[in-house]
Amino acid sequence: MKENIVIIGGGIAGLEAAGQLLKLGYSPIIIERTERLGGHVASWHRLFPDMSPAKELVDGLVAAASGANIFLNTEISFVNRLKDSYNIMLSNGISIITRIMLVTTGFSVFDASKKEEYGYGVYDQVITNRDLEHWFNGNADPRIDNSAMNAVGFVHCVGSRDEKARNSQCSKVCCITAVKQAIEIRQKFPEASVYCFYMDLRMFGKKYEDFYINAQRDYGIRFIRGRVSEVSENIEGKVVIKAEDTLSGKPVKVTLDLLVLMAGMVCSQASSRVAGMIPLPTDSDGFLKSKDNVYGVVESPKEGIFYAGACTGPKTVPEALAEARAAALDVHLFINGLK
Amino acid sequence: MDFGFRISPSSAINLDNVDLTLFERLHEMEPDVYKCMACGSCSATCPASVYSGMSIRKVILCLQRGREKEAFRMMKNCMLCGKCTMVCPRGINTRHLILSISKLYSETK
Amino acid sequence: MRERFLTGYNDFVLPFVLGMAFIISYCVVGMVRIILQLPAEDRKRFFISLVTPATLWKNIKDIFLKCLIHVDIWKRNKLLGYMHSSIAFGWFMLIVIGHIEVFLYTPHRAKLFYYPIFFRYFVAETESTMKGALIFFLMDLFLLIVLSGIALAIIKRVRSVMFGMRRTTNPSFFDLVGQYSLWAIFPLRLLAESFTADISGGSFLTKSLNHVFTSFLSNHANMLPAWWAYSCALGVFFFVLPFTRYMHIPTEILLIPLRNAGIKIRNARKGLAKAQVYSCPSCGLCIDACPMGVMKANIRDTTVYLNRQIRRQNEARIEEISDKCLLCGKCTAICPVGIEGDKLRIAQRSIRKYNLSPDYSGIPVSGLAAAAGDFSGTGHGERILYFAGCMTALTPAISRSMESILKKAGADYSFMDRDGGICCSRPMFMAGRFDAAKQLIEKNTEIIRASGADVLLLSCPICYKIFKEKYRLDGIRIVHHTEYIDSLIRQGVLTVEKDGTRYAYHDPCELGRGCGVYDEPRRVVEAAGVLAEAAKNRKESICCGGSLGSLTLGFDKRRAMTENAVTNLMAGSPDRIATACPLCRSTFGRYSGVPVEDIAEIIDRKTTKTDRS
Amino acid sequence: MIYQGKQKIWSEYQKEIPDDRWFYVRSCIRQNFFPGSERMFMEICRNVLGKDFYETEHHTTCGGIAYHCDTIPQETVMTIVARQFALMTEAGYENYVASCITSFGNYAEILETWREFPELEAKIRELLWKACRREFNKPKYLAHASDLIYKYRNEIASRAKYRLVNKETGEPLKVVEHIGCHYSKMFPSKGVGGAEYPYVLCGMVEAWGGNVIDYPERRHCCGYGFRQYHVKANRGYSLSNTYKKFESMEPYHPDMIITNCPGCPYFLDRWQYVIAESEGKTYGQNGYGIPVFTYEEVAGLVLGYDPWDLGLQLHQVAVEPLLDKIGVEYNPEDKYKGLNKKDIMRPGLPDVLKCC
Repeated sequence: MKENIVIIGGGIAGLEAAGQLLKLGYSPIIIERTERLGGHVASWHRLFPDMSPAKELVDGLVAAASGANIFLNTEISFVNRLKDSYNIMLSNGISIITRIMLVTTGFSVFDASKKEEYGYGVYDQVITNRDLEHWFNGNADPRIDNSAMNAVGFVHCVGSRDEKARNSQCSKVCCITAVKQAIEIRQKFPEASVYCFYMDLRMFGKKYEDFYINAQRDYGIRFIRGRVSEVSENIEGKVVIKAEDTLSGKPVKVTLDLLVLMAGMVCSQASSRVAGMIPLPTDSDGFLKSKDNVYGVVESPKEGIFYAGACTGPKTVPEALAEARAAALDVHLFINGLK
Repeated sequence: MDFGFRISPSSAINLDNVDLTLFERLHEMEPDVYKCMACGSCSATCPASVYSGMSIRKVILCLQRGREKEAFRMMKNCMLCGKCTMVCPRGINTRHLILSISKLYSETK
Repeated sequence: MRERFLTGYNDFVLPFVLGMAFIISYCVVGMVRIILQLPAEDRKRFFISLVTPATLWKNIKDIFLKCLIHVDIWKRNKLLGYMHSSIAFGWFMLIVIGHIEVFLYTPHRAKLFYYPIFFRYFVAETESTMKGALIFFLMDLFLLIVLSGIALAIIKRVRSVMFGMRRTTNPSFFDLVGQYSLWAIFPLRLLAESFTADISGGSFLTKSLNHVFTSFLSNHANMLPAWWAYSCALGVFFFVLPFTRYMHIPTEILLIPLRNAGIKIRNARKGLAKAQVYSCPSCGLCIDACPMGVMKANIRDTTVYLNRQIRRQNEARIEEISDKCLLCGKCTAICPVGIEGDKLRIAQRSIRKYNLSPDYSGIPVSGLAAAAGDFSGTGHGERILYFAGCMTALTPAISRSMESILKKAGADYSFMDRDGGICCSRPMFMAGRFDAAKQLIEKNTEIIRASGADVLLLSCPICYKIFKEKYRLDGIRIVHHTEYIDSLIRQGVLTVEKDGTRYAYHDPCELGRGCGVYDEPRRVVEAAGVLAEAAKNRKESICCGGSLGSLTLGFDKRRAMTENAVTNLMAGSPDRIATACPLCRSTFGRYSGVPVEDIAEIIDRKTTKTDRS
Repeated sequence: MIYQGKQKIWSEYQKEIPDDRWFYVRSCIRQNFFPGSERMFMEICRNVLGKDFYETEHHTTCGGIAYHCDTIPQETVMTIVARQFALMTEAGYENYVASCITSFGNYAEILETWREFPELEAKIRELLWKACRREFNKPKYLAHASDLIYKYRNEIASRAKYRLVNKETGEPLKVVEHIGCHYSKMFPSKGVGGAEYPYVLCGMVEAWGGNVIDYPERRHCCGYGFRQYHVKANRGYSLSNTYKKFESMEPYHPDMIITNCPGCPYFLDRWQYVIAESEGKTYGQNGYGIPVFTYEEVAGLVLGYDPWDLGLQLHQVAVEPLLDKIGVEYNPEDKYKGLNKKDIMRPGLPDVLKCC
C-alpha cells in the first residue's frame, strides 16, 4: 500500500499509532523533532498505578514501530495545501506529499518559573515533578541533598486550574503523580515527613484511590488541603512555605528540604506550530480542537488529519495509547473510503 | 510599658514546631488514622456535635497540627455511639481511634 | 474379706496421697480466696443462699446434673454427652462404691482416704466375699463405662466432627500432661486390679483379664509396679490439675452456688470472674459458636482462649481478645458451665486506663426534655415516648414506619430524639467505661422523667437492653417495638394483611440472647407472612457482624461474618429477611441478596386502616 | 539562592521611565514623618542631576487613604486624581511622578480602570468639568519617585561620597529592602522587577555597594494597613505584622532597612520602639534598633549630605551606629539643632531601646 501516512511526533502516541499501522500493512512516516523517540515518557522512571518501568514501555513501542520510516532531529518547515493532499517540507530537505497526517505532538510541561511565588529557578531546593522523575531515573540533581532530607513538600496544581497561570484546566495526571512520587520519596527517605498540598484530589483512574489510601495509611504522607501561597528561603537555605490549612481554617507554615512543584500540562509549542501551518483550530483550553469532544476526539475538523495523545488535552499514558490505536483505525478506515 | 495594645499571638500553625511523636505512635496503633479524607460525614452524623461541635475529623486534624487542647475539648463529648464508624467511607474504626487517643494522650502531658 | 497387710499401707500409695493432699489444699485455699474476693455484700448473699433450702436444693441438683451427668452436653450431642458423663459419673461412682466397699469390709480403715482407691491391693477374697458380687460387678461395670468414655475421648482427639464439634481447643502443654495422665489412670487401674483379681476378687472385666495375665505372668510380684503406675498417674494428674483445664472439675462446684446466689461479675479478675475463668473446661464449644470464627479466623480470640490467657495473665492477649469480641453473647448462651464470655470481656475492658475521660455536663437537657414531652395528644391510653436511638437515625425507614404505626394505632406519642438525642450509653458501657455510661444514663433519665411518659418505646435492641438493665425508670414501662407491635396486633388495634411472603427472622443479639425476646417478633412476622426459620435461630442466632460490641474489628474483617450470617438465614429459602435492629438491618442490607426489612417496616406496609377512632 | 534566576525575572519586569521632565506630586504624610526625604528628592533631581522636575502648591491629596479606608466613593477619588492630572496638563507636562506609594498605586489603578471602562473616564471628565472647569490629559508615563532614583542610581553612585560598605571590614552592608504594598502587588508590570522580587530598591542598594538580604517574610506588609493603624483597637494587629517581619529578618543581622513607602519606614522605625518597650526585645546590635531609611535619605547619605540636614534626627531608632559603620562624617552636637543651628531640644530617651 503506497499511501503516505505522516505521524508528527515520535512520543508514545505516535509510536503506538505507527506500530498499529505497520500491523495493518501501511508504511507510516514518523517525524520527530528531537534526537530520540518516546517523548516525555522516555525520561520518566516508573508509571502509576503499578510502578511499571517507563523504559520498558517505550522500548516496546519503539521496537514495534521500528519498521516505520523515522526522521529524527527533523522539524516541519512548512506545509502546502494541494488540491486534495498536503505537501510537507521537512527541515532535512525532504518533501512528502500525503493525504493523511496524524498529529501526535503532545504537550509541554508548564514552566514552573512562571509561578514566581514558588521560586522555581530562584531557590535551590525547589524542583518540579519532571526534575524529580529524572532524578529517580538516576540523573544527579544538585538540588536534592541525600544527606539532609527531613521534610519534603509537594505542591499540586502548579500551572493547572489557575487562571493567573493562564490555564484554568485540570492537568489530570499531577494528583496521582504527586501521590506516586511522594511514596517514592518516602521509600528513599523513610524518616522524612512528606507533605502534599492540594486543592482537590482527583483520583479518577483505575486503582488511583488504592494508591492514595496506600500513601496515607502505609506511608503516612500528610495531605494538607490548601494551595501554597508563597515560598521563601530561610537563613539555612531551606525553603519555608506558607499555605492555608483550609480544613482547620488556619495559616500553616513549614520548613522543607525539598519542594516539588507538580507542573501541569499545557499545549506544546510544537503543537501550536504545526497547527498554525496546516492550519488547525485550537480549543478554549489552548490544546488542539477535535472534531467533537465526545465521539470525534481523534479526528480534526480537517479531512485526513487525525490526533492522538496529549495534543488535544492532558492525557494519561493508557489514554494516549488508546487514542493512538483509535486513530490508527480511523486512518485505516479513511484510506479504505469507509470514513 | 503599656500602650493599650500589644502583639497578638500568631494564629498560624508552624508545622516545624509541632511535635508529632505521640501522633506517630497513634498511627502505629491505628494505621487508619491517616486515611481520613475530611469528608465530614462523621461530624455531620455525630449526636454530640449538635451540642459541642465534636468532630472526629477535626480531632484527627487538631492532633496533627499540635492543637491537642482543642481536640480534647471536643473529644470529651463523644458518647462512643458508633455512628461515625457506620458512616465513614474510608472504613476508619473511629470508636477504637477515640479510645486509643484517650489512652495515649493526656491533658497534663 | 480379709486384709493382706497389717499395716494397711504400701509405699506406692504415696504419689496419690501427696497429690490428693496437694489438690485438696489448693482447692480449699482457692475457694477461700475467691469467696474473700467477693464484695462484702455479695459474700453475704452467697452465704445466705447456701442455707436457703431452695437454692441449696438447686445447688445440689445443678452440681449433680451439670458436673456429673453433663445434661447440657447431652442436649447438644449425645455422643459428646455420653463421653462426658461416662467419665465424670463413672469415676464418681467408682469413688462412691469404693467407699462403700471400705465401709462394708474394712470399716476400721475408713479414715485412710487412699484405702477405697487401692482397696483391691490391700484385701484378699474370702468365702464371705461373694456377698459383694454385686459390688464387684458394679465396680467393673463403672470402670468399663469410664474406659469407654476414655476411648471416646481418644477418638474425639482425632475426629472431633463425630461429636458435633468442628473445631476444638488447642491444648496447652500442661493440658496434655493432665490429659494423658487422666487417660492413663483407668487403664492402669484396670491393669492393677486385674493383676490382683485372683487374690482380691473381681468381676467380669478384672477376673477375665486376670486369667489372661496369669497365663504368661505367674509371679504376683509383677502386680506392684502396676499399682505404682496407677498411683503415679493419679498423683501426676492431681499435681498438674491446677495448671490444666481439668481445674474446671473442682471450680465448677463453687461456680454453681455462686451463680445460683445471683452474684454478678464486679471485678475483671477476682471473685466470680476468677471462678468462671477456672471453671472453663476448654471444651471449645465456644469456638464453633463464635461468629468471628468464619473462615477459620479469630479462633484464638474465643472465650476459651480468653480464659486461658487470663489464667496466664498475658495482658496483651487479654486486651486483644476482649476488644475484638462482638459481644453477641452466643458463647455465654451455649457454655455448658455458664461462663459469661461477654460480661467477662466487658469487665476486662473496664480496667483499661484512660487519660481522657468524657464529660457531658455541657449537654443541655431542657430542650430535649421539652421536645420529648410534646405528645401528640390523642388522649388514648398511655403516653408513649419513642426513642429511636442513634443507629435508627441511620435507618430512618424504621423510625418513619414506627411513627406511621403509632399514628395508625392512634397512640398518644412523642419522639424523644427526632433531632438527635443523647446516646443510651450501651456502647459506652460495652467499652467498659462505666462512669461515662452513668453520666449518659443520668441525662436520659432526666429527659424521660421530665417528659411525663408512661411507656418508653425503643426500636434499637442495643438501647433496649441498657434501658431495661441499667436505667431506674420506675413506673415507666420499657418495651421494644416488636413487643409493642405484637400487643397492638393481639389487642386488635392493628389489622395486618397476611400474605405468602416467606420471612427469615434474624434474632438480634441484644434482643434475643440479650433480653430474651424471641416469641413476640416471630408472632408479628407470622401475622404478616410465613416464618422461614434460619438454620440457627433464637439463642443460637448468628450475630450479623455489625455489632458495636467489637472495638477493634475493622469494617473489612466483618464482611465474612455478615455473609455467613446471611447464609444461615437463607436456610429456609426466605423471600425477605426480617429483623428488629437497625444495626442488623443496615449490616445485612449491605451483603444480603434478598431485601432486608425491620419488622416495623413490614407491619407498616401491611396495615392500612386505623381501628381506633 | 540562584541569583541568575532573580535576574531573569527582573529582566522580564522592566518599565520604561523617561529621563526628564516630570510633574512631581508629594505625599500627604511624608513631610511629617520624614521631612527631609521629599526635599532631598527634589534636591538630587534638580540640583545634583539638573533635571526638570515641576511641582505645584495647588495639588491636593490623591484621596488614596480615604479610598482605602472606604470613606469616599470611587468617583470622588477619581475626580480628585483627574484634577491632579489637570494640573499636570496645565503645567505642560506629560510624565507624572508620585512621592507616595499608595498614590502611585491609586493612579495606576485608576488609569487601568479607565482603560477597561472608558465610559467611567468620560463620566469623570464631566464631573471634573462641572466641579472646577478643568480638563486633563492622562499622563504618558506614570512613575513612583523611587523609580526615578532607581533610574538615576548609577549616576548617583558615580557622584557618591560614601558607599554602603562597612568601613572597618570592607564588607558590603546587609540591607533589608522593603517595598510598599501598593507599589507592584496590584499591578506587577507597573513596578520595576515585578511583585515577587521587586528590583527598584535592590538596584539602588547594589549600585551603592550594599548587599540585599532575602529573608522569609520579605513580602509581608510593614503592618501599617490604614484600617489597622487608624483604629486604635486594631493597632495590636498592625504591631504584630511588624513584629513578624523583624522576627524573620533577625537571624540575618541586617545593618539597615531601606523603604520606598511613606508608612513603612515610619512603622518599621516607631514599632521597634514599641516592641522594645513592651516586649523588651531589640533587633540591632548592643540594644540598638535596626535603622530604617527612605531611599531618598540613603541617596542623600551616599552623596554626602549632612545627616541632620536629611532629618535623620527625627528617626526613633538611632542612626549613628550605621553612620559610624559607613564612616559618614557628622557632628553629634548638631543632632538636635535645626535650621541656623537653632536648638530644637532633645527628646526624652526610651527605657529599653538604646538611642544616642
